[in-house]
Amino acid sequence: MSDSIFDHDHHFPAADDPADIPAHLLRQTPLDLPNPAELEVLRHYTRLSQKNFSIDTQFYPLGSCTMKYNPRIAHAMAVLPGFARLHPDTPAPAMQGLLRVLWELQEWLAAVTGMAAVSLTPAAGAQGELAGVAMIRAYHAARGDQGRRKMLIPTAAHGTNPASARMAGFEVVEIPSLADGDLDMEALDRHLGADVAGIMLTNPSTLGVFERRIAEIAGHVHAAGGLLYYDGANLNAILGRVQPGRMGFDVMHLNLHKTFATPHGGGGPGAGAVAVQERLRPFLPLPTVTREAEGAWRWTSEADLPRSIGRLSAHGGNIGVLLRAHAYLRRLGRAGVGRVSVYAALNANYLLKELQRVGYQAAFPERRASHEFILGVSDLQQATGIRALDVAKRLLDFGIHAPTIYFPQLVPECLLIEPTETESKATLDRFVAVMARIRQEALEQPELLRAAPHHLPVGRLDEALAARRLDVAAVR
Amino acid sequence: MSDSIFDHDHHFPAADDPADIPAHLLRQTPLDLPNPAELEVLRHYTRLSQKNFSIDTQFYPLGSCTMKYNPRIAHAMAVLPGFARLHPDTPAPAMQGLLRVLWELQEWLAAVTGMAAVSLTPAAGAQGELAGVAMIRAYHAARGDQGRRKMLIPTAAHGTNPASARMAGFEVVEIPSLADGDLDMEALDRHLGADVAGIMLTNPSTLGVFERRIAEIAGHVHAAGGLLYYDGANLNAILGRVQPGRMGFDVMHLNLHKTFATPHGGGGPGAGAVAVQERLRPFLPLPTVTREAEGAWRWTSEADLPRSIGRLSAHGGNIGVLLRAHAYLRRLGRAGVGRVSVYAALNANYLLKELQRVGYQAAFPERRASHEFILGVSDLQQATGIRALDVAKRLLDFGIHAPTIYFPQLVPECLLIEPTETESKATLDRFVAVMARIRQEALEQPELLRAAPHHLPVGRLDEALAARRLDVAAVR
Amino acid sequence: MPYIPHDAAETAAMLAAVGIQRLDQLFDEIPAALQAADMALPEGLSEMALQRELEHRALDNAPLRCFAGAGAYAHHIPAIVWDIASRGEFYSAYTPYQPEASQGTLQVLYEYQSFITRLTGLEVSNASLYDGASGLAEACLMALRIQGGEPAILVPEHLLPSWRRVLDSMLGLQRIRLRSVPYDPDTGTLRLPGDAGGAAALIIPQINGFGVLEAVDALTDWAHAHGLLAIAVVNPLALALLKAPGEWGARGADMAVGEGQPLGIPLTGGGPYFGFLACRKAHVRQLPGRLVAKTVDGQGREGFCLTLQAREQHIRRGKATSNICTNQGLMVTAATIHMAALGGHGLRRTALTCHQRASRLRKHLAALPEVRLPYAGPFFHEFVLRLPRPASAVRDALLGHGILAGVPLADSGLGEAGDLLVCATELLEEADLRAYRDALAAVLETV
Amino acid sequence: MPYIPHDAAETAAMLAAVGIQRLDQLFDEIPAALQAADMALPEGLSEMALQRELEHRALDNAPLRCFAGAGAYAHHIPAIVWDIASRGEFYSAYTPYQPEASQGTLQVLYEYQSFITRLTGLEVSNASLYDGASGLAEACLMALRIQGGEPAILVPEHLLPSWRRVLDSMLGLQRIRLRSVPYDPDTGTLRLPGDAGGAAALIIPQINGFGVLEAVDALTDWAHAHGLLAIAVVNPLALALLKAPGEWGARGADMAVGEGQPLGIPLTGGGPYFGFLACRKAHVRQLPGRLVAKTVDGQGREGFCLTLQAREQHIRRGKATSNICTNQGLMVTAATIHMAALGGHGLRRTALTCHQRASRLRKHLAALPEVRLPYAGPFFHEFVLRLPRPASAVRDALLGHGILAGVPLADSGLGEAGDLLVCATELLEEADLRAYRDALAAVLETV
Ligand SMILES: Cc1ncc(COP(=O)(O)O)c(C=O)c1O
Ligand SMILES: Cc1ncc(COP(=O)(O)O)c(C=O)c1O
Repeated sequence: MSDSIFDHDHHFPAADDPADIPAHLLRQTPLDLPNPAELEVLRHYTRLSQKNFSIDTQFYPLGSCTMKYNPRIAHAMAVLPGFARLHPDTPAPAMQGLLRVLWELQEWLAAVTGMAAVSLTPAAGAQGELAGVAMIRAYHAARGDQGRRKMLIPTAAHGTNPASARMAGFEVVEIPSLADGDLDMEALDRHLGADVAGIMLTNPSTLGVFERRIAEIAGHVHAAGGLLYYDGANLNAILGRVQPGRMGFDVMHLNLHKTFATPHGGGGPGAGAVAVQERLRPFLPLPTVTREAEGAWRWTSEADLPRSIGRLSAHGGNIGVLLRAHAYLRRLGRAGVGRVSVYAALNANYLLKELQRVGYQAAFPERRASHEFILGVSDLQQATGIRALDVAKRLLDFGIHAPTIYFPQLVPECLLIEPTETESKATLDRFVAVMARIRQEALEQPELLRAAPHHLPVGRLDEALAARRLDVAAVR
Repeated sequence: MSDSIFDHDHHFPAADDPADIPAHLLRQTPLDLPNPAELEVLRHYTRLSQKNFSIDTQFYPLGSCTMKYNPRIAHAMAVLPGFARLHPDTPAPAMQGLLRVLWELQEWLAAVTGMAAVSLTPAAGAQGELAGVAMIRAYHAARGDQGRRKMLIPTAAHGTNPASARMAGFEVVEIPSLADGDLDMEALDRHLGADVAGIMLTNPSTLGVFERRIAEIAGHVHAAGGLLYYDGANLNAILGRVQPGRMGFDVMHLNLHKTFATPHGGGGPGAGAVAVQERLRPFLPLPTVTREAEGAWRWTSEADLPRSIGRLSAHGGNIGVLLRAHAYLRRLGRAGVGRVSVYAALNANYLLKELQRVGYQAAFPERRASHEFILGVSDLQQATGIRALDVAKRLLDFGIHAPTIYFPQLVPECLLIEPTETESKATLDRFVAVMARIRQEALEQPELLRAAPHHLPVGRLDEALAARRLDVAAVR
Repeated sequence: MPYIPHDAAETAAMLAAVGIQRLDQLFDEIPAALQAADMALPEGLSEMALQRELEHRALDNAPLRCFAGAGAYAHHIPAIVWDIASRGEFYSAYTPYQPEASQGTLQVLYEYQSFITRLTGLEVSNASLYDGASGLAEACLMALRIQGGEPAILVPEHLLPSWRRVLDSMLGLQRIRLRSVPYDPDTGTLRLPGDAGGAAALIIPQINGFGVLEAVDALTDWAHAHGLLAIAVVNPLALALLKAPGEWGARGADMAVGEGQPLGIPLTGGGPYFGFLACRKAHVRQLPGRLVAKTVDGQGREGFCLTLQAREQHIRRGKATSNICTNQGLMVTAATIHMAALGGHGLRRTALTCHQRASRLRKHLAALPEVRLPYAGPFFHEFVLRLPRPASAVRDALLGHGILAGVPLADSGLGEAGDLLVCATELLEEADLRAYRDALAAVLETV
Repeated sequence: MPYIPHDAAETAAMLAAVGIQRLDQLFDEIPAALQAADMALPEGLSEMALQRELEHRALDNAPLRCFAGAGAYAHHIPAIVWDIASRGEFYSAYTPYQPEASQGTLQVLYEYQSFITRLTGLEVSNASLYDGASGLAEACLMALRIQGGEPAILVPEHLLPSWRRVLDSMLGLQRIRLRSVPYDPDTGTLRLPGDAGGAAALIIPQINGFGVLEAVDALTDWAHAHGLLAIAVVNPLALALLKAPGEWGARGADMAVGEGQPLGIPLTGGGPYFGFLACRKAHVRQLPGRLVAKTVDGQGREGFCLTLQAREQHIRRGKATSNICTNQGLMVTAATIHMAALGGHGLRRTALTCHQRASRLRKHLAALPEVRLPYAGPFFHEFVLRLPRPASAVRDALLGHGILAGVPLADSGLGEAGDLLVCATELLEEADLRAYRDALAAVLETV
């Protein structure tokens, strides 16, 4: 009675081997995959899907992840046969429609970021980061400025930042934040020097507050010969209002699967377009789309950008994701884009106030929340031993996805909450009511929370056992 | 915290009234419909969908309903823009693709039924029945044979049969069945006469057994000047093996939403194509599709079939359903069609034997099951008061849809079980195991069954209260 | 074997359990003479080959800018509508006879009924009929059940001809007399008959077969004054703008019936669509079709179930209010999502846009030489154009310009040879309207 | 307001709760000088207008019969694959960090990992990388972590050029040396170098950039004999037919990596696809990307969760096995459903059909005068055609016949000017193959 199609083992006669391929190159043991009937497949995976939380079914206040509505029209447009059946090696004259869409998206992302040029090729945020810091490296190298081996990164930064810097060959130096959430300028100044290639920042930071001294930071870093990288994961907070280019950033990536409403798909695919100031344009990853004088579009190649950092994928990137982002931007237009950050901020600040009202403690109570904010539940932990994890798991029982927890690591027992602009006041109010109830439960029946979730297909899973047994594939 | 979008009441400014329509013709009170945001709509209805049982998620052994797999490719083909965007008043030269598909379907249904001609226009089985008996009426009338006001119908027949006969202006006379499931020939002969227009039968009958003396019945009815109508709802039992036309039937409908795998859609749409022997061709409902000598296709009209019983819908019928049936038939082809009844019968007979093995009583233990069969649980009722309804409701708790119950009304406390050919042995075995367990529960913990279902979004609903209160629309 | 999961070992095990050796034996009760006919069916296709073939067929239908209406209308359908309606849980479910396992479908139907009552201003809506035309036939039968007496209905001569034919076929079977009420050729609106002639009901089409708006208040009051029921035939989208049948005249129409297709249903060459039928609560027991009601379970939790099933054929058999069983559930699911997705305001904006587009198009076309507008009265999104040549010839010629110009009325016996019923909806942009005008001008010079 | 649910009253109430009057004040901590730039974006479109515009763009891409491969292949994708993968519950879910709320995605990933281990004959598969080419770069980095020592990799000269470029960009950043190993111009297969030169691994592409099959057993044994790891680069569909990397040579390849696109992913102009990477269990701690394991909950019920997360950047930060975070979850979901829908037998039948179609096409084309086949060895579904004119000119000319003829190799620095890499899959029927031949014959006469 299990749900797994591994229970089925149907034996159809296998077709003959081809005579013109030598036997030693052919499969030696029959391919041991199940052979279920179509209805069995459909039923199995449809049922599995119902075991998921998703934006289409639940509220997802998952900080740093911008789980907003993924418009279905964008999906419908991306899967039009005219796009879906296009081979990547189709010559440009036979794919003008797609090239034009990509070119428009480049233009619009440049406008939104206040940057000079865009490459859409990175497959996700992390690959965008890699491309970005690789461009910083190439820039210094092109100027013969060779000793810049260090990349500065705030302690609170997302894990991909240091990992990407390392993959690009940099040493990582961490810079702390102050108690008010702003960067420690003194620590920054201490580290700046001729060996520093640049700094990776996101603003608003992962602490959910705007880095107020960003202009000053930019000044110091530039003065020291470094460049500023903007991690665009938090762009939803300022979309249509503040351009990273105007804040002094030289290069950035955008998470189109966050800010531009393409779906997360249970773990991707994303798209991590990079945008740069003029002086980094020669180093952009390939390909980009360019418009010829005669009004036709084509891919750029090594011949166009000989100093490019090169290619990150065999083709032009996650084009299906880019099509969705294009549709979203085109639908919203200038006015719609401007509304995104306004309502994202309204929802976050409203929620912060309401959650404080029912007893939760803000990490930065004196600060305006950006599109997200941090609560700490150390008070609960002291009172009853209840941890952020327990609150998160209990939320699942009410059909609400857990916020991000234990990130950023600066704030103990933290919940990072991001409602996004696409949620209604009614949904937020329900969330507040549930959170109030959970707080009460935490104080009165802590064991209820510790054993949560209770109403899902499985209870709290033994992750230690998972790592110990390491059953990562069904073996017959 | 309700799931209903009626909770939302958003106030957008309404657009101005048009000046060129007099005020007294315009809406007097604002349209009181909700104005939810797109994500709210998506989430609301997605969640609602998850509260349904369906073929895509559950086994559905629902007798008489042929709940088989609805191939998704058929859906994909029916919604191709080239079909979906076609206006019904498009002239034939601009819709040759569709007309050809419909014409092919007519041909194939004629082949499958052994009939001379087909009209696809009826919207469902019942409308097919109406068309069919109307043709019988028109046939007698055309011959000047005026007194035939009666339609004979077995007591076990589906309710639509007598209802359709009445709507076509006939008096209904019921004919009983014998203890072995066959029709009572003596009763039939008693009623046959100059006032009888015909008889409506399905074979195999709704009792799940084949009417063995069908040739004899046809002989008697025809000898008395009547015609035979075949209710095609049970065609899955004999598809590709026995043609109703060869059994002596003059006219029939097919439930394309049963035998031909188009979906039931939570209550339709269906398609109830009618097929007739040559002598009834002049009376077919309009329109049908005809192929011109030059190989082009067009609709037929009153000019082609002046004695037609007329039109049943403003256009050509449920074309989207017909497209799905066409795709299904084309996919299966001759060999595939033949397999349908074989495996439908295999599944039914296997299930019958297995359920008898675990203690259930067959209504016709001496008979071969067709594609479905009847169990009676009167023994349980006598032992513990448990009724067919309780068994049915308890099945829901195991994620299995209830069989049809209390139909046909001949067999007390009956369950009419139809597994269809698209279910696997594994699914049937699981059903048997669950039925065995339920039988044990019935004997040991009858209250568990009487209170079932326990694991669904709601428990057993108060249907009497529903009829009393009659809350059939949300009132503000 | 497409869609059949059995492998040889399973088949063998199952045969053994049944106690037979060969699959053929499953049919041993069927006389041999009846079996194994050779059927003229083509060979089966793989899914891949099937897709290729049907994509070709779909391409054989010319994509046209659609200015045809006459009961079926090209509208924008938000992407979410069919994305949700096509979910397996809606698409492949059965009629919700087991309410506990069908709360999704049932709540949708309840919401649908609620939306329709609000659009029509009447108290009760059923959960769908096959389509608008057969729905009107059902409404007539319902009126006759309510009224008793002589079986006759007053039918406007300028009801859409395709609907009139359905009334003829369906009501003719029960020997119900359809008395035609003529229209005024100057206005294209209904001319009230002197007397009601003992009929049970008057059909009041708002909008009528010429697209012209009728004086519904006066017509409704006339019907009531003469002891007739008033059956409103309405376009549900137009109801976002026009007076609701429940508000017509002093007492309101008694029933409202119509074609649901404008509410999110693709054209698909003519169906499946769905018919809606709303009435007063007092008449609910004469209503055909399914009806969903809210109730509670043993623990007091709210839920939904089918109700008043004693009206239906599966209980009442020959004495049911109708033979309808399977109806148009999935269409109604889509329509419900469509109405929710547009919202009350969106429906109204759409209706207004249709009206504006049609008004502009009418101006553009009327400015052409030789083109006349026979009816001057107010209209919604459809109007008659009187052309100097047979309308069907002009329509055919415009196909070459990628335009489906409208529906020639005379083909179905209404109006004059040059009369073309033209419709414009929100899908058509100004450029499309101009393209129509230019193409028509060109065609009129040559045809 | 598209996708924003707030009405004016709600906005006002929320502002009041926040304690401000105007929406602008939400940004009062942001220096004014940075705010309110005017951005050069177009006006927004209604969903309807957006659909119309993008449908036009889609039509601006010519529909072509596809004979191009080179790492991206046109295959039939069963209708159920994306019907299920596009369900909101998969489509709009996040990475399954909360396992209890993500059992659907997690079980799918576990099944995916299982399927990939069976295809490759290796013990462990991660849950995806961005694409095949970047996956190969990750595999090289992994090999270097396992091997330590000198950072160098042996790369066949006839690896697909598009993949080689990705290795250059990604590995170049860490100063890893890519030593090219030449191919034999007579056979189009790898020529073993005399020594391993201290490299960590040898890349063995089965199929290589010419579509020719390599002697994988000998190559794998050579690598192992020289202390190198063997990295297999494979087409997952071909693995239904060809020897699994885990069976190569005496000990089997150590890693298998490839482009997952042939498993149910639409071409979409180049992505999103997904990279798969499988390895021995002994190396699992050096594996980049996510990994799902089976475990139990407190009541002993089976469930799935991410495991060994300490390899990943969100725990290990700068010391992670890779910077990868978001990867290609939905593609892997589709691929899993695709593999299940075809089943082991269906995959094998598809692979065989591809091979047969390609073999027939090769015969057809080789029969044309002036057309040569430079490599005679066995192949799967791709082969090189040596034309008497520049391949790109011939390819361009064939566009006019509705045919995408293949991928010219010299454009990317491999082979000769006339070399065209041609592919045939199950989608192409005999008529398509003949159409190609006839069109090529015609083009060769004129170009
Ligand atoms: C702040 C931040 N930076 C970078 C990333 C990395 O983006 P991706 O997951 O697309 O690689 C994320 C995503 O989780 C993030 O939240
Ligand atoms: C035996 C039988 N006849 C007729 C019908 C009526 O078909 P429909 O529901 O399509 O009107 C049914 C369907 O339930 C049936 O089972």
